[in-house]
Amino acid sequence: MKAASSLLAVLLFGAVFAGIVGGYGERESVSALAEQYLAMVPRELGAPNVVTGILITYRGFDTLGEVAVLFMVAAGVGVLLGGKDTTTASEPGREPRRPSELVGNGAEITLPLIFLFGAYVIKNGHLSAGGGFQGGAVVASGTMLLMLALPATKLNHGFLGVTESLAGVVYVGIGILGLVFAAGFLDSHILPLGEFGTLISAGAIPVISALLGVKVGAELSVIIDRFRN
Amino acid sequence: MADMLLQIAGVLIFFAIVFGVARLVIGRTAIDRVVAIDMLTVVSIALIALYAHLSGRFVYIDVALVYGLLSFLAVLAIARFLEKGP
Amino acid sequence: MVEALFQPLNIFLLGLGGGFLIPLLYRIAKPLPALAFITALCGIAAVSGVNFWALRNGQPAIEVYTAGATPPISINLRFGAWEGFFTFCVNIAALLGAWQLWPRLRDSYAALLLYLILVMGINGMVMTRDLFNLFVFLEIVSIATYGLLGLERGPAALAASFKYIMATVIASSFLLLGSVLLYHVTGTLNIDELIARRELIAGPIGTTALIFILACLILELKPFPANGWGLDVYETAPAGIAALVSVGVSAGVFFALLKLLPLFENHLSLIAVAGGATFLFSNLVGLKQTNVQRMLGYSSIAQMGLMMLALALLQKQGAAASMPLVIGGLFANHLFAKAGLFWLAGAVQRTEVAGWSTIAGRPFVLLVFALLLVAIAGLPPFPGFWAKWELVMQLSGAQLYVWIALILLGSLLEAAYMFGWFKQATRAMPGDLPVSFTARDLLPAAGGAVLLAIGSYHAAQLAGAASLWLFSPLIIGIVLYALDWLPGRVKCCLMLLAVLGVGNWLISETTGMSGLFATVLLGGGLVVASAALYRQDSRPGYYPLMAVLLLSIATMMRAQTSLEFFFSWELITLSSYFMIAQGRHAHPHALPFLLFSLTSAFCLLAGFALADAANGTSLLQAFRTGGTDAASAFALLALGFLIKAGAIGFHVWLPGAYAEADDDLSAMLSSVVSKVAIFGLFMVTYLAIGSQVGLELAHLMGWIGMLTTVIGAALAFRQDDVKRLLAYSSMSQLGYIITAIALMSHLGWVTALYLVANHLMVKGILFLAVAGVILRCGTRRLEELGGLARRMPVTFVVAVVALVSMSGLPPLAGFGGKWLLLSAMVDKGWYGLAAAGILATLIGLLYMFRLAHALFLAPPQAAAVHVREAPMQLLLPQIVLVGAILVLSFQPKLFMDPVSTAIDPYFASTLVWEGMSLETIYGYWNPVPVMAASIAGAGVLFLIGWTVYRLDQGRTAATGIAEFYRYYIKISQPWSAPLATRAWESIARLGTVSAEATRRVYTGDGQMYVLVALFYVLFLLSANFIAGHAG
Amino acid sequence: MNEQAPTDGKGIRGLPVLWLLLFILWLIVNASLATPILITGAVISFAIALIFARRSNVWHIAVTPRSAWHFLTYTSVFFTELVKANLNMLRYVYSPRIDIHPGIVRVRIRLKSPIGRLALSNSIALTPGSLVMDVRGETMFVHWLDVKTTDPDQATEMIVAPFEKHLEAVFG
Amino acid sequence: MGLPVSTLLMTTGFLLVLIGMWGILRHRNILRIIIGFGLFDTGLHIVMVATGYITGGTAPIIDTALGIEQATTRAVDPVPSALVVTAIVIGFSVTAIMLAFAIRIHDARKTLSIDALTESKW
Amino acid sequence: MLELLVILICGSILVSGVLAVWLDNLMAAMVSAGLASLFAAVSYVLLAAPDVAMAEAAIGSGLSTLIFLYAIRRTGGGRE
Amino acid sequence: MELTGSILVLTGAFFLFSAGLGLLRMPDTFTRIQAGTKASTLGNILVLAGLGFYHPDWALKLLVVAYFVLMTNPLSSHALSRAAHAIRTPMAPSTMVDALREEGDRQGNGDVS
Repeated sequence: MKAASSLLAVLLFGAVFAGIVGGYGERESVSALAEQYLAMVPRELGAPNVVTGILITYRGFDTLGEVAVLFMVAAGVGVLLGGKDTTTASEPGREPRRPSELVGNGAEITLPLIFLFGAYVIKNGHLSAGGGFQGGAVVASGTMLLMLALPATKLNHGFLGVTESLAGVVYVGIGILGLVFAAGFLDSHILPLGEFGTLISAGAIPVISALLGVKVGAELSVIIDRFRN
Repeated sequence: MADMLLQIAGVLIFFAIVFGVARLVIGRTAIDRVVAIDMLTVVSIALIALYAHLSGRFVYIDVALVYGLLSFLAVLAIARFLEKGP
Repeated sequence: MVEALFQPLNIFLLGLGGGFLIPLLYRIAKPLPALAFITALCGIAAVSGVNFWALRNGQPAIEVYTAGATPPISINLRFGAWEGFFTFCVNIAALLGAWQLWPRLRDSYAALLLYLILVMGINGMVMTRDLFNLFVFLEIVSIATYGLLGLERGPAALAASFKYIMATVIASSFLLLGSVLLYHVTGTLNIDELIARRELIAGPIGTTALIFILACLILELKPFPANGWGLDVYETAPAGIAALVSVGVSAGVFFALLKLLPLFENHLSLIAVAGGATFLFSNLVGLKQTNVQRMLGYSSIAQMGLMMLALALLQKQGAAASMPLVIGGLFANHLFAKAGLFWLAGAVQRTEVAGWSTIAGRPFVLLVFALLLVAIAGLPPFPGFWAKWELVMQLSGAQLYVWIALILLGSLLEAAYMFGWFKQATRAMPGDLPVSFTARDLLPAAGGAVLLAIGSYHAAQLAGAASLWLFSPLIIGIVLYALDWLPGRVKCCLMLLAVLGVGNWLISETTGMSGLFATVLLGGGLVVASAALYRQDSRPGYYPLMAVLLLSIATMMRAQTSLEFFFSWELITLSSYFMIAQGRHAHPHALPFLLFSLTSAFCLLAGFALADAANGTSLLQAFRTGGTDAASAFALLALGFLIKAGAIGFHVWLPGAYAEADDDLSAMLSSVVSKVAIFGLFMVTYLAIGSQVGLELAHLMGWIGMLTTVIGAALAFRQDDVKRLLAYSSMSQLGYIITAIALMSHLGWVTALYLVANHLMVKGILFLAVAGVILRCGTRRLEELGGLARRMPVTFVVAVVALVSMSGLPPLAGFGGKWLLLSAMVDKGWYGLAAAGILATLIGLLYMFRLAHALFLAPPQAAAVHVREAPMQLLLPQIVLVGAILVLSFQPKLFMDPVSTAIDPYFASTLVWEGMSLETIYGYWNPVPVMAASIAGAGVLFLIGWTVYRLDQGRTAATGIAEFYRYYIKISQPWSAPLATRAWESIARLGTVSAEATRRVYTGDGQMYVLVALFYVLFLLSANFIAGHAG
Repeated sequence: MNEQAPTDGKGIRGLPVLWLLLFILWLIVNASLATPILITGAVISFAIALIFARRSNVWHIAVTPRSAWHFLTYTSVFFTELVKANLNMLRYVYSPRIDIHPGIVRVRIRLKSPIGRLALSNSIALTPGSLVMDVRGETMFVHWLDVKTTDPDQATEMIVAPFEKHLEAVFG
Repeated sequence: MGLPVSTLLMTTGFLLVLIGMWGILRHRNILRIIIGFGLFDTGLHIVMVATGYITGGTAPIIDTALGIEQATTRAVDPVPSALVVTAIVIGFSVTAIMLAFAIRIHDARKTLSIDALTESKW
Repeated sequence: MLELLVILICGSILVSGVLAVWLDNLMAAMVSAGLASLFAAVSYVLLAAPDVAMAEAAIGSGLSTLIFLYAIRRTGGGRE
Repeated sequence: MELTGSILVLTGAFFLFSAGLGLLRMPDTFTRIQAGTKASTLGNILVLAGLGFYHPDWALKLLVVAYFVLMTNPLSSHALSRAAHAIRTPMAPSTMVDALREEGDRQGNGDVS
């Protein structure tokens, strides 16, 4: 009975989606708004990566909200998984197997590279594919490798917490600077646009991107660590 | 000529992925599936690089890097958990 | 600079900045996060408050642009009057909620920041003008909610939270998909632009996308039946968090719906149906709930359904002008009342309704509780009342009668379970563990109540009914409540003075019929109320309520519009309900009283709505000119007043309420309050005068009145309890009055007024006399009393006067009344009615004699041996009333003059007065045949009865009056089964059974809930599809 | 690994190597030599190097000409073996019937430095028919696609020897 | 082969949504339900990205391969991309929260079956 | 050529998706879901959205899989 | 130049193809790991190298990618095979010897779960 109704629901949604696909035709050109973005972001924000330009400036409010979401998840997962009565499911009397020595060594060697790469992705937000979120995720992946391969490592929660807090506050602060010195909240024109396509360009976008990266990296790391313990 | 070779290469990669997916479906053990994933991601890196070439966009290479990094981590993590056993 | 400080954007800066800072501050010093939290939250509230104030004072809506670009390029926010109102309300509620949750929040900085960002997220949902940004804020709100739900670690709470997450994630996924598809179709995400480019949203993608967005919003508002997850969370979450989910999150989502409504022009009916079904069924299922928070959850969901319904229907009618009052009123009402109740539930910490008896005997808690319940039930003076009134008026204007019926039925169900809960709380149970509160615990709930009170005045202003005189009963009530610490008698005197002074001012402008009623009722009310002086105890809350009751009667007489009338009417109902509920054994009877009163009130509401629509104005004067199309309005209004008057079929609430109320209160109810319904009947019969249909309905009403009389008398005859006997007697007497009004002739109305005055005095005397007897003898059973004629001579004398007057024996006032009535009926040709009247007279005589005999003449019983005369405070009012009876009897001119002038405008031509004395009337209308026939008829009937008794019983048993009665009571037993009671009981059972059946849709299975939610989306899609193809 | 030569030390001995490595890598991925990139690269790689050089001794390696030479040799050997291994593998894969006798054998290793052992095992993993299963002290368990001998010494000779002598020179 | 790329991917995305839905509806194990949600999300993201594609479009990143003046004609719509990045992060957040709840539920009841979560009803 | 690749990737996504729902072994199911996400990342590259591809690869398949693994471990290997 | 590149790419693709085939055909998990890892690593490197011929300006970054794969792939295959052995994944019937298992049995410790 339930199986049948589930199947029915899925099939009906299939029909609805089929209707959407049936009505969909691939566009030959982008919408007027997108065209505006494609023209404006490089020219007025000085960022070659239009997606990042939109994400960090024009839809910066979304991004800020998204950072808040991650921040809350870190806190929420902390609320849920923290506390004294947590028990891990590993049965007593059976020590978890030590990770391979080779993997540990491999991790030690790869980790700097990963973090460097994370930094690269973060820094590259306005120039090429990448940005704060992606870079932050890469950084967090590094943390994850650290925890996997070298389980003895303890994350310094205090440090991470302070980092993410500071990054968040500075982010909001830059937003306010935009309000004071430029045309609106999160306006990236508080810094000069610089030469198109170079690292120091596009106003505040690289700064925000870096903050975003640091913050996202710290938050994701905290989340992962909460799950680990 | 070069383009044709590339096309053939593309077809070969296509089949590599098909085989990988087939192994994924056949499975046998969880480890087998993870091996398939490992191989598939490596093939995907090549695929992305190839696509970057085809579309002439350098930026896609970065994706390949992230991709390789992440797949490595994922496989490592899975292996680590698998060996702890259920 | 100051302007910059209160820029609406600062809400987000405070929320996010504060949130981000909290972990940092936590590292620095432990108390700092709390400080930052409080600062930020207060700041948010202040920003929204200041801006809302500025907007109210005519400042234009504030547009906030981000990123230095204009929309649609960048995200923008708007802070207009609506946004200001919603955010301000939510923020204030959030402040109070934080206070309530403080013990939980204090311990964990994570909880602090979740709470803060949640509040910010709700503000964001309200303010943003970007569709995707709306999604982001929705997720912020959802995730903060999930996190806060995680504070509660019990298995049930976790399970419920998981279900909640499953459902809301599905819902928000649809929003995400919908917004992106809409972007694909229209090329913009800005809501204003979307609305402007509405016509682009066509084709399979556009319409489906629109429905997806709508589905998300509706699902987040928890429509029936796809809302099980929400209920589980309400049930298991900590009360403070449940309150936040109920009011905060829903507010955000609701505002999103409001904001996007122009997009859904074609789906308004769908929204209305979803809302209506939710409102009705949630309230139905609410009937069966025993868990307090789950019950509140049902009520919450129902309220959101009502708001959805109202929004859609008003939008559909283009009644934008009513929106602020209806939506704003309903919203504020729901927000503070529901949150307040949740907070109260959190403070009381009794999960089951049955456990709430623990707060019985805590006046302040009960007061807060009662205020919040009154608000939830949509009763005055709270905003919900005004909103519901306006809504019903608008719907009636658009002839959406089914919706009105649905709204009223749902409201009634809601009141039923809400006040059922209150009933538990007023009944102290032995063995209840005392619950300890501090003022701290109660502050949020009390704060909610205070805010509601403030809101009520604003709502009244919006409704155009805010005036000092209308609110004066409440103001006096509040002042007296503030003095409630004084000794009881002082309070009583203060109350009498206040009522005298303010009441005089209130009725000084009334004229005609209302003036007459006002004078009689206020005077009578004061006299009866003064009897309360015999009580020495403090009676907390009683005197303020009494003041409200009496003054509301005065304001009702002064009312010019149906709204004012209805407002006062509801206040009368409420104040009498709360006074009845204070009776020691009254709690089983108070609830039926309230429910019947509310049923009556809702009939009135519907009737007024119809009348207003028919008359085109809400002025009561227009009733006189109402045409034939007002017949249905007349029927509904008459039904409402009949219910309230305890007419046959609806009388089941009456005996319990009258009998179990405090003794002096019974006098008040029977003598004064019951006349309020009579006044209403007078008023609405104006409507019927103009049309033939009306006249036929009036005939029906006459029969109802007479049946009420006969059956009331028969029931009174059977009672062993003196107060119940008097209660049924009241019913019976009111039946005469109803019939008299239904005559719709000059003579009939004179009779009616005459009877009103007579009954007022008579019942006042009798109930007070009985109060004295009960005070001295400590029992109400007839067989335990007796022989009091000697012990309580004054009481005996006044009671006999009253009984004589009531029974219609000459020479006292009752005779004139009855005689007039019979003549008028004969005059009109209603012989059947006249015959029934004769029968009723006989039974009336019998029970009245029984009363007098059992109390005063029968041999003294144990209880009555050493009794003294009743206290002076009780006797004095009775004597005053006796004096009035005598005046009425022997100087009827004093009364008849004004009566005549009051009635002349309506029936000037039907009766010619020659001379002004009663004697002259006797002379003109030859009384001899009529009275002779009636007395002869009664005598014959009595003889038959006596003969039967003698034949069957009298030869074997000792004869005696008591035996005579016992015989007839016994033989009447089998055929006088309490039909009406049974009928109502089965209706109640029908309600609970259907509630039980309906709530089976909530299986508790999270997957099932998701499945239902998905089917709900499919339902919306298919409804849209069908509508699209049909139209 | 472009870096060479073993040393034993503590603290931040590995810092320069790591810093240099990361800096070069940074320049490569950025594909640019602009001043801002140089500066940020220097700073970032220094920061990362500082953190990781301190937390483990993996990077305690020193660069000398000899180790560089051996590294080159090692690389060439490695790539030859890699191609050989793959051809070998192709033989198995495309043979109509896969007739192999896999097994896990024990081999001995002399390398001490973590990075050396890692390089060795990676090399083994990529070369003909062998895959490191586990390392315990001086014993390494190798999965061999086609077991030729079960004697540890012989196996060591066949599997480990080609790389070990170079790696020993490079990493120690 | 006539189908445009984005239509294909959109179909795939929707099918993945349906698969996820099936997983949500049919599995009894909470973790598997969460997997279902993950698939559901991924499917949505694919659909979203697909709506932004234009025939023969290239990434909206200006470099040597895509001149600033070509951007408006050759690049794909950047808006869905921006939205999806946000949506991915949010999807991850939701998954994390759900998993945290799943762990808590397991701690409290020692089972992951959703059948155990039915005590509050009616 | 592009269509072929797209069809391949689409097929892989769907196969992984079906496996994720269908497989009995929780770990394998989870891994398949991660793979679906990984293929989705490839499809984003094909759709010319490298930013999204990066985010999906890093967050969708990497970190999600990891926290899933931790969750499975902490709930006792997914036994019901 | 381009031809060289394309030939390299083709060879790489061929190795990738072989890796896939090996993955399908090999008798047990361990051999599959071997086949998959080795061939795919080389194939990948070759493809990247081939593309480097096409775009010399990309070469360095492609090198990084290739290097990264070269370094990580064996490591992951090692971790996988170790895990596979730890959970006693069945080996092909033709397996000659299992020194690691013997070692584990001899020590009698419970590090195989």
